[in-house]
Amino acid sequence: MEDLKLTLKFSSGAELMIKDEIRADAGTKTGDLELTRTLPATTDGKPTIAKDLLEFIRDNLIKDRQEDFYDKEKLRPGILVIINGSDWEVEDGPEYRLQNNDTVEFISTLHGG
Amino acid sequence: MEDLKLTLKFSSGAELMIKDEIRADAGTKTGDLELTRTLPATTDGKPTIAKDLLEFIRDNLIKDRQEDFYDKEKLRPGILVIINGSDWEVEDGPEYRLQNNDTVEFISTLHGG
Amino acid sequence: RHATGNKLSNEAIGRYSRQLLIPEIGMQGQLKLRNSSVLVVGSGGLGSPCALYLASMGIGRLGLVDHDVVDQSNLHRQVLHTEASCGVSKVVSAATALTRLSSMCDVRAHDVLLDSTNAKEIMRGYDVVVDATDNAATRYLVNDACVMLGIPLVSGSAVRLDGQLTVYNYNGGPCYRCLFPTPPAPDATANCSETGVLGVVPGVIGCLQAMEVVKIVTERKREEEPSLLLFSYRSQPHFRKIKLRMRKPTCAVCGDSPTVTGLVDYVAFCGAGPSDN
Amino acid sequence: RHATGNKLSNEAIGRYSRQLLIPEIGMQGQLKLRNSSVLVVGSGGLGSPCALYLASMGIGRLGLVDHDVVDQSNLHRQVLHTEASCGVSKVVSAATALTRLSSMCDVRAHDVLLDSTNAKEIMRGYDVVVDATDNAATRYLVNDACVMLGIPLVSGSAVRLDGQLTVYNYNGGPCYRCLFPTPPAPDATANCSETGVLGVVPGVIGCLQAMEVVKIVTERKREEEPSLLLFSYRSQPHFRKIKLRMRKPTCAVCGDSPTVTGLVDYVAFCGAGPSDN
Ligand SMILES: [Zn+2]
Ligand SMILES: [Zn+2]
Repeated sequence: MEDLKLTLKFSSGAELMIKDEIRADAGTKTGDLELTRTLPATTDGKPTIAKDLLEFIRDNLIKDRQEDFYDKEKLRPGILVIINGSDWEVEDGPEYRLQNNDTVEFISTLHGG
Repeated sequence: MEDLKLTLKFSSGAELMIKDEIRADAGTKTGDLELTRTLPATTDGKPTIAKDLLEFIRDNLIKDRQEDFYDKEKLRPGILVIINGSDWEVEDGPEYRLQNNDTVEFISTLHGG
Repeated sequence: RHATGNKLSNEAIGRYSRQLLIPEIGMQGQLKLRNSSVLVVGSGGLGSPCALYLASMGIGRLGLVDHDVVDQSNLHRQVLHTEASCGVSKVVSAATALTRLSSMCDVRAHDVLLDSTNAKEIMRGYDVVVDATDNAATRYLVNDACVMLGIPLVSGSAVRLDGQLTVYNYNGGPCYRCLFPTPPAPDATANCSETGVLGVVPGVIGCLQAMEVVKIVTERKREEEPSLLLFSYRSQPHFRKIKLRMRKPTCAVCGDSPTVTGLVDYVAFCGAGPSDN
Repeated sequence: RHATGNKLSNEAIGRYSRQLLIPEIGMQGQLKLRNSSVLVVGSGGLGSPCALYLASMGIGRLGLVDHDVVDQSNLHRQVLHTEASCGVSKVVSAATALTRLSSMCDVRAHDVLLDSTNAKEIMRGYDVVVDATDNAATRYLVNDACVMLGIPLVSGSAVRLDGQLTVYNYNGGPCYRCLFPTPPAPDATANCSETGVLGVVPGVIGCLQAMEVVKIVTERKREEEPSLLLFSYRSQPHFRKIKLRMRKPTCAVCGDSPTVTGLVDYVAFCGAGPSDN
């Protein structure tokens, strides 16, 4: 099976969770962050799902307190996951089977006004 | 060659140019109008271009004073043509060679405020 | 002048004539606006434009809730207020401005901190509630009260250069807790005083909140699926619409077997309250 | 208080503190806003919110042009005015309201009908011009004068439930005449008095015009390609961005060999003028 090429976006404040050097590489020290990453099509012998991507992001992209981002099946509160323009719960949430060229976005809910 | 299936949209007031019965059929007596029409892939032995579509619309969809819509290579002033999300002049304007599944929109420029 | 019923006064016909001309609004729509009551929680960056346009377009009764006073550092975004109203209660300042614009709007000012002891009493009876607040604790409070009272909630937010807009608890769609069952860590909730906001960002979102209210009141909103509008000064395009989940049967407040059936202590729940902003 | 130069007063630092906190604005951006002058042509449905937010965010000098007086039927969308200002000049009413909000903004009111005899004189020296007018003749006039004076033009419009927004004459992009070389037939130009407008529609567009001004003044706009933003209460999604052509070398006014080199009679050109609305 082929690898999965994924576009990852972080915005509305979610970009602040990402390591400074990765943000610097992307040329956006301030502002929305867009990255491309490749994941294997299978993880532990099963098709790669959204949950596997969250673990990949936690282990490779998150700046500090990685376990706060995703641990024990729990995503950090206040983060919305959007897969190809839809709330991931419209798809299968953490169980969503990732496809090549998917776009997965992470946005922070905003409280100010 | 196959026929061209086109999506035609009329909004911001441009929908008011279209025959009442066509608007009634589309279920939108008020509001944006979306139609699907099929044109032959070639016109007079040549590939069908945007200009041919304008003539088709003039002859089949426009309510009255059809020649005001498009005549002698002139489109009615104040109408903007948008092909697949871009101003048609970004594409080749009246010479644009239509493709199957293209979306062509007509919007009226607004002057009020 | 604060009439109800099925007829507009001649004065109202003159005043709203430009809206009466629109087929999608017309006399029926204008009467629906006039016979509606809307509560705007927060008279700040979002509440200013939202309340202005709700009053101007002809909403019959407009409630305002805020416990704060106007500060000079508010004026870059809270355009309902004035330099002269610095130090004055925000709802008093706002009510004065709104009444100057339209004496046809019955404005009711609640100069209190909305909390679990008074929220239902204040909110009960309104047709629509607008969340124009600035902290997570009040957002959960307003959401839960709207679910319990069966009122649709037009929720907007704005921080830095970004804004968000959703209608909750409406037409089978989610409530705020369906999307965010767990409150964020207190240190993660950026607000405008700490991280700043460009004045016009809540301006855009507040206007769109007023538009959502019109869509709900005139029943046009019924045709739409639940969605979240994302806005950013920084992104191209500036606006994006995200499709949202429907109501979650497992939601603690709007679900099939709710575990939250009364208002709780939201400051404790969120670990931070409105006054920590 | 209408300072210029490369330093903000302590009062301004307090007032704009929430914008100074944003990296994309910060002290440099706030100084650029303070050192800028913007002319808003039209103090109606678009000009009201646009001027409000330009003044609140800290634009240093704000010019207003309008020859009309406030009418009761304006108040559903022209939220800068009040019932008490009915019958009063719109620019006087607007300047009063803006100064109440911010005495730091130097507001200059031009209570005249902009025409080919006075347009260049009034517009010269401004860094950005906002088209918040309501008729085709004035739109061509303002466009041509902006091209001749080399000023970017932030153009908004709103009718019924629809709005449009474009920046013309900027960064290699088109001018209004590049897109619309020929004026529409007079009977085809719907305006707000004839066909109506929902109050909040120009509210949304006017706010976005103010945002485009900020993007131009802070130079962020340089990175963007020419585009047209379409907004409609009726459509889903409500906003769409259309990619526009670049400047047309054959354009009669901004082209390589312009045929229109001075302001002309726009009422004759369009077959209808501002007073026919
Ligand atoms: Zn719920
Ligand atoms: Zn041009």
